[in-house]
Amino acid sequence: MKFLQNPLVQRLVLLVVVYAILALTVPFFATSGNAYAVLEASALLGIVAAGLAVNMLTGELDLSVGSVAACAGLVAIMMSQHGIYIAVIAAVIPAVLYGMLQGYCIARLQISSLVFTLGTFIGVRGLAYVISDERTLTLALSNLSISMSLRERILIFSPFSLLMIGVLIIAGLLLRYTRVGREIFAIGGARKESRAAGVPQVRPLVISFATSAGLAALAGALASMRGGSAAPGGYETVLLGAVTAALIGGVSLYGGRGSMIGVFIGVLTLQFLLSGLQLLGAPNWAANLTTGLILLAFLGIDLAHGSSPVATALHRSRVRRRSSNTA
Amino acid sequence: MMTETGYTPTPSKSPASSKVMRWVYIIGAFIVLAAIGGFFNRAFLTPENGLAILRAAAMSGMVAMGATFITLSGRFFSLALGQTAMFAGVLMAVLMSAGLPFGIAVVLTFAVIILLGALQGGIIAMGANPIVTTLGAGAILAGLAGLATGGKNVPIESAVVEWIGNGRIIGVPTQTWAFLFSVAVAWWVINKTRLGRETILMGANRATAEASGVNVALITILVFIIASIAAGMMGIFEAAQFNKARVMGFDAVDFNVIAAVLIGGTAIQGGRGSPLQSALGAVFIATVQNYMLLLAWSAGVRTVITGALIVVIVVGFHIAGKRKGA
Amino acid sequence: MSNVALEMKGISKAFGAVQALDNVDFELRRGEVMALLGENGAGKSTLVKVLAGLHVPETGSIKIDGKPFNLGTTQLSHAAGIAVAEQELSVIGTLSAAENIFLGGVPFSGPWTRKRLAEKAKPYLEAVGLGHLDSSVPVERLAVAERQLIEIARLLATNARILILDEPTAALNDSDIERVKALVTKLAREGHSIIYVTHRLGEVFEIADRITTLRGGRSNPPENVSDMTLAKVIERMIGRPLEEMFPPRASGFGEAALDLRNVTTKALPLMQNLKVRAGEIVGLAGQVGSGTESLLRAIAGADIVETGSISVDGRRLPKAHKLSTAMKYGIGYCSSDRKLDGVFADLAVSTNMVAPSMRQVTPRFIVNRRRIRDLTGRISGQMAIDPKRAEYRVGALSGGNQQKVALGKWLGISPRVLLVAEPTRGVDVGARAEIYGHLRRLADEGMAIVFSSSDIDEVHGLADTIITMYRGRQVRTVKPADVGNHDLLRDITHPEEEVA
Amino acid sequence: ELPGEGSIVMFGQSRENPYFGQNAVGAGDVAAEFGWDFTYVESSTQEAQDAAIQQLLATGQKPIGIVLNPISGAAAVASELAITQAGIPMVILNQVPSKEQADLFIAYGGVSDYLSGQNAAQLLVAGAEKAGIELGNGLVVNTVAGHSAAQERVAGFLDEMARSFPEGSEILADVTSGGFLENEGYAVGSQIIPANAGQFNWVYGVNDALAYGAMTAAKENGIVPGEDVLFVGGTCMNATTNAAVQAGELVGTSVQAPYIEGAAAMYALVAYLNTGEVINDERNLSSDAPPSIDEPPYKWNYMPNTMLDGSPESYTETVIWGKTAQELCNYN
Ligand SMILES: Nc1ncnc2c1ncn2[C@@H]1O[C@H](COP(=O)(O)OP(=O)(O)OP(=O)(O)O)[C@@H](O)[C@H]1O
Ligand SMILES: Nc1ncnc2c1ncn2[C@@H]1O[C@H](COP(=O)(O)OP(=O)(O)OP(=O)(O)O)[C@@H](O)[C@H]1O
Ligand SMILES: [Mg+2]
Ligand SMILES: [Mg+2]
Repeated sequence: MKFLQNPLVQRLVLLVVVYAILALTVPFFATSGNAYAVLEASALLGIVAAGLAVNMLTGELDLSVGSVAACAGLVAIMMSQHGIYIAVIAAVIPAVLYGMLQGYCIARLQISSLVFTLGTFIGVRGLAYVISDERTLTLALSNLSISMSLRERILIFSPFSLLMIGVLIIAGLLLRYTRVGREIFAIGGARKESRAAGVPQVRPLVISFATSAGLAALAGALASMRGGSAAPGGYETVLLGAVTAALIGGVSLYGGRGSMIGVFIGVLTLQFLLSGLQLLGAPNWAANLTTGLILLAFLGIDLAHGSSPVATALHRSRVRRRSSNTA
Repeated sequence: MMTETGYTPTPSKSPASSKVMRWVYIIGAFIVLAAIGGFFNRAFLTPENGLAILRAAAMSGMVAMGATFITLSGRFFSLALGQTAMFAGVLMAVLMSAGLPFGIAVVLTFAVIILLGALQGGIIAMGANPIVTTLGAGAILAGLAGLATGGKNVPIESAVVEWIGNGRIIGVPTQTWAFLFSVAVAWWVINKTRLGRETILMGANRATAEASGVNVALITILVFIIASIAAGMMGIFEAAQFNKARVMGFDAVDFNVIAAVLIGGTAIQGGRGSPLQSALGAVFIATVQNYMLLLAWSAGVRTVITGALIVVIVVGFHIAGKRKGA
Repeated sequence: MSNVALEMKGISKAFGAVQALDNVDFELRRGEVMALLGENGAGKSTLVKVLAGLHVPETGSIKIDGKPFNLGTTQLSHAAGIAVAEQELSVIGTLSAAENIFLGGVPFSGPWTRKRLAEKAKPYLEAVGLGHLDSSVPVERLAVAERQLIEIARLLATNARILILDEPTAALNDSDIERVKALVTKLAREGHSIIYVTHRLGEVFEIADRITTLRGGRSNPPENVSDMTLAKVIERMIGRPLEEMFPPRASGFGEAALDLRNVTTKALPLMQNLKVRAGEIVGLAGQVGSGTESLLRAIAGADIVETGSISVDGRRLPKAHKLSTAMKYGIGYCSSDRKLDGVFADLAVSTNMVAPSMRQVTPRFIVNRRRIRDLTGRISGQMAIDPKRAEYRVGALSGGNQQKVALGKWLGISPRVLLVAEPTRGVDVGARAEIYGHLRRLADEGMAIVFSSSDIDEVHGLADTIITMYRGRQVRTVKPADVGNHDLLRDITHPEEEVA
Repeated sequence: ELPGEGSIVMFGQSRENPYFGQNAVGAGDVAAEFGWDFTYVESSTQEAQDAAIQQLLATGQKPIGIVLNPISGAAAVASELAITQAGIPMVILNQVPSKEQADLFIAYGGVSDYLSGQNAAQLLVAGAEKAGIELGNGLVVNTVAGHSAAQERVAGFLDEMARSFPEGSEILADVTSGGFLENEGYAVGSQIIPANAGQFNWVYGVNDALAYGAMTAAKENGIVPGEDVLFVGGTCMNATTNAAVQAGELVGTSVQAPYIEGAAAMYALVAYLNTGEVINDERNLSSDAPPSIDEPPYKWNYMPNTMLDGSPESYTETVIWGKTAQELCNYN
């Protein structure tokens, strides 16, 4: 039973439970078509969450991912006549540079990224409005084949969802088996100690912010081309979704703990729920309610074990009860 | 037995003088802003426009007063304040449309709001992460409000509410008064009461605070109650102005509030800052927005500049705070 | 070729108004252990950080093996063959021992798989006597001493010739200290040049070849250990001879102030009994993990008391009491980790001093400025803290002054019992004597004081009654006059042979 | 040959927005009339809507028809293509698709925002004549940046104003607000109105709520609406705005009812299912009765956008498809 205490296992169990309940209660849920649709719908969130998780592992949080995704989507649509590759590259490269600069500033200033990216979150959103002239841009009809090719069905996968899985695997391997990956864990879990140990402080942060921005841009560019349009106000909710997925997947907000498998589990759990609700035609508030409850349920898991104040208080009252019984 | 040191205090390290400097910076920034503003647009420096700015800052400003307590106490911030505001308005409207008089409806609403704050604070005091908790709580509140109203706006018919929403006292709107009042109360509580002192202690170092006998669980619950009350107040003002409570339109509240708190220079780790600074932060944002609105700049440009200003200001505070000798 | 490995000349470094290093000269020879000594704030760590490339000095030159060198980044310092274990423990808890060794810029190419890491780390771990360790376990699960040794293993992995250890033994047990000392001697014999920073002056005479003392940011020329005595070293450090380290003991005690009967906690499963009278200082001697601090935590309510009873002045504390309850019964507690839960480093001295006395200074919940002023004045006076600094951040004070604030803050609630864990950890020798004096005066005024310490001299010199502890068991209770340091050391390291 | 049973799926925005709530009710009522199941799938972002459509298609469900309200402007092109390729008849409402996209859907049935803007301008001109005011410069209170329907409205409004005032009536400020409701109109109105005081005598809010919010702000600044300055929105919404219209504080309004819009879209779909044909042209639907389902729908079917002069009678006596303006103008 010891393996049940592994947070990853707990999360996997929850995922299976969610799937089972939905499969039994929601018509069409347990079809391969729906599996394809869920994976397809997860692609955007999954790629953004992978980047954000790298960021969270360093103990930071890049609030600007949604704004970056929106800009990237617009750029990709503008460049779509040159073909999908050029469009994606044109969208991703500036984002990576922006992320590197942002990471560099945050590392050198030693400023809280929450504070710093609050400004870029707003500023980059403004940029999206400026470059689009405050209009929704759409793929030329002649280019709609890009959209079709991105969602083409291969078993239960699409090129987009395969890409997400690939991104998660590669990110997971890089984090686990390379120096930079280990540095990312090190500065996230123990910033001060790692500095004293001589772990470079700037490089991992530059990489982490470049990753969060770059992957957000990749996801935004592809999702916009898949959807055939990009709106300057788009992807506003993707930050919250990605953070939620990462948290559900066991990535710590304080850094140093988490895994890409966890992120994948988190993304799927969230998407299963949303997809189930969607199949039922449930209203918006139902999705809100479910997400809220899931988040709180996870807090429950975290509170129950360890040396949290609630565990201490329970222990204390147990001792009191015991001694008043024997007295 | 005391070790002799030939030490003379230098002004740059004195906290009192750095506090003064901070205010000098802030007020200086306002004066520069006002001067530039007035130069390019005469309408900017009129008393009417001053009132308009204060009114524009009032809504998120009053919530920021409550939110400052959370940040000061070291519990970062709440992502449920917008939803709390929305929920308060809806709840009051629903109670009143069920026939309750305004007084009772307001008391009941605040009772529920206080309970909601206490619940969130309680969960966080038990060791839960504040951001995750309030994220979840916000989603649940949005869900409940949707469930209760079916998404419809709920009309309110009451002369009192009408006055609360649209009244003026010596030419100044009620909302602005409420903002000023909450600034005064928040300042007083932080600086003059045990609660305020203990909030700061807890934000500066939770473990030491606990070891010094501060009841951190109680303080956590209280700061979330205070923030919820502030949000509830805003929700009721929002609903009162047009005699209806709505389920939509509160998405930006949390970010506006956080921006006001951080631009004011309150440290995100807690323990350093003040509600007065947050109030100035809110007014500062409103001033910049107002100025750009008057010049009729496009929304995109306005947003870019707002974001850039936030970066510049928080980095400025950060560097100034470090130089002080961290 | 000369045998000077490192030469620093005219190094200065200021932090704002603080001149941390003022025209410092320093020299290190090949294969020697150089002790770097000085009071808290003398500039030792700053000098070390200059060598580590973490601080750039404003003036001065550095030569390594006779050639001028520009430091200033950690990479340059690596390239110069310098490796530093800083004062703060710097292993990363969530990573494995092997990963910790290779993280700080030590070359390791190819994928970081468990097997490859373990293989490459093995020789370094063996060199520090950790060859048996499973190098893939997260180091947060290892003992403090093992983590310290892993830090040194990391230094070795850099292949550096100049090793710098900043207070490597501050948080270690006596037996673990022995391991570190033996390792240092061995490394020097193998040709490493070592700079060794410590406040445990005894160590210096065992392992160091020469001594450099810093005082107020200025350096004294190096001296051979063989020419020095402890008194001389202290004089170099504090600029005057230290007359008395320990204050005179009490002449008599009052009523029993603290009474523990059969107390157990999770960390202390064996029953603990303890009586402390007003005016008495009880010293709990024991190594880290021996239960001395756990006993204090139990009394303070920081750990949950599972069975047994505790009373203060005959009033019995409730079952499983909390910290705040203990405080109401007149118990004040200073843990061994000042920064963690002893002071508010970012708040003013005066704010720190009134923190436990919120009730007194905020009657009817409203802040009373006069009371705050009176109380801070009183505490500053009693603890000899410069009242001019009342509005300074505590973090800007020296270690000794920080400790005085951490202790002094309890005076506001006029405690009957004061519990102090490691009263002088990381505190320099001058400030140490001062703190002993304060504790004795508080006892003379009628307080009952219990302190825990892994420093035997300290317990022997300060306590009226000594209790030695070993693995959660009270070995014996003695008067200092009846025992020598030797007996105490045996008690706390391997008491079995002696005690019947 | 109309199917006797089957299901209609409508994809749209969150029903927490009362406008879309009424869209759903209007469409659902018509579906029920023909005995069909009706499901409303709501999403709050375009990606979520695309995903929902993808899910419907991938799980192999085969509704007899789809009604689509794209989240943002013409943004749903890829989803439209997918639906069309799956062979499910689809009508669009709320956001007029461009002519180039004609192949992606069967028909459009819904508002013409351009027309709404034109109506607002006509109401303004008529109001000015009645009040004896000569229109000068004015302000525009817009909704959130990048909202295409609002951009259409403003375009229609400006074109119509240019026709009435060829020498030009200047727009002093065209500012976006944070939303669609009174509070947001007030938030920007309270800032630009005092700043431009005395220099303008009309304000166009892109809907009645925004116009009403701006009007409230103006009153607080001592401006008498209907005398000093004319306010127009042109989309009746709720009791508050209706009262303002009847009091002359807003110069008239028009009925652009979401309920009718939902119904209009469904009637276009029903007519297509019934006839299997579409007339490739546009038309304005009559306000008297829904279009006949025995004739093929037009490609672009614009719902009635009936102007009300603001008298109480105009509310009770104007009837669109069997519902009074009073009923249709009270959804928010
Ligand atoms: N980063 C810094 N910013 C400001 N002042 C500093 C900084 N680092 C050190 N100082 C100050 O410089 C002086 C020298 O500090 P240093 O840490 O070198 O002393 P030390 O001899 O290592 O003391 P200890 O024995 O307590 O470790 C002290 O007054 C210290 O407070
Ligand atoms: N981190 C720091 N930042 C700024 N100033 C500091 C810092 N640390 C110490 N100082 C200041 O540097 C000066 C020298 O410090 P030092 O540690 O020698 O103090 P001290 O009064 O000699 O205390 P003690 O005798 O207890 O060691 C002190 O005035 C102290 O306030
Ligand atoms: Mg000193
Ligand atoms: Mg040091």
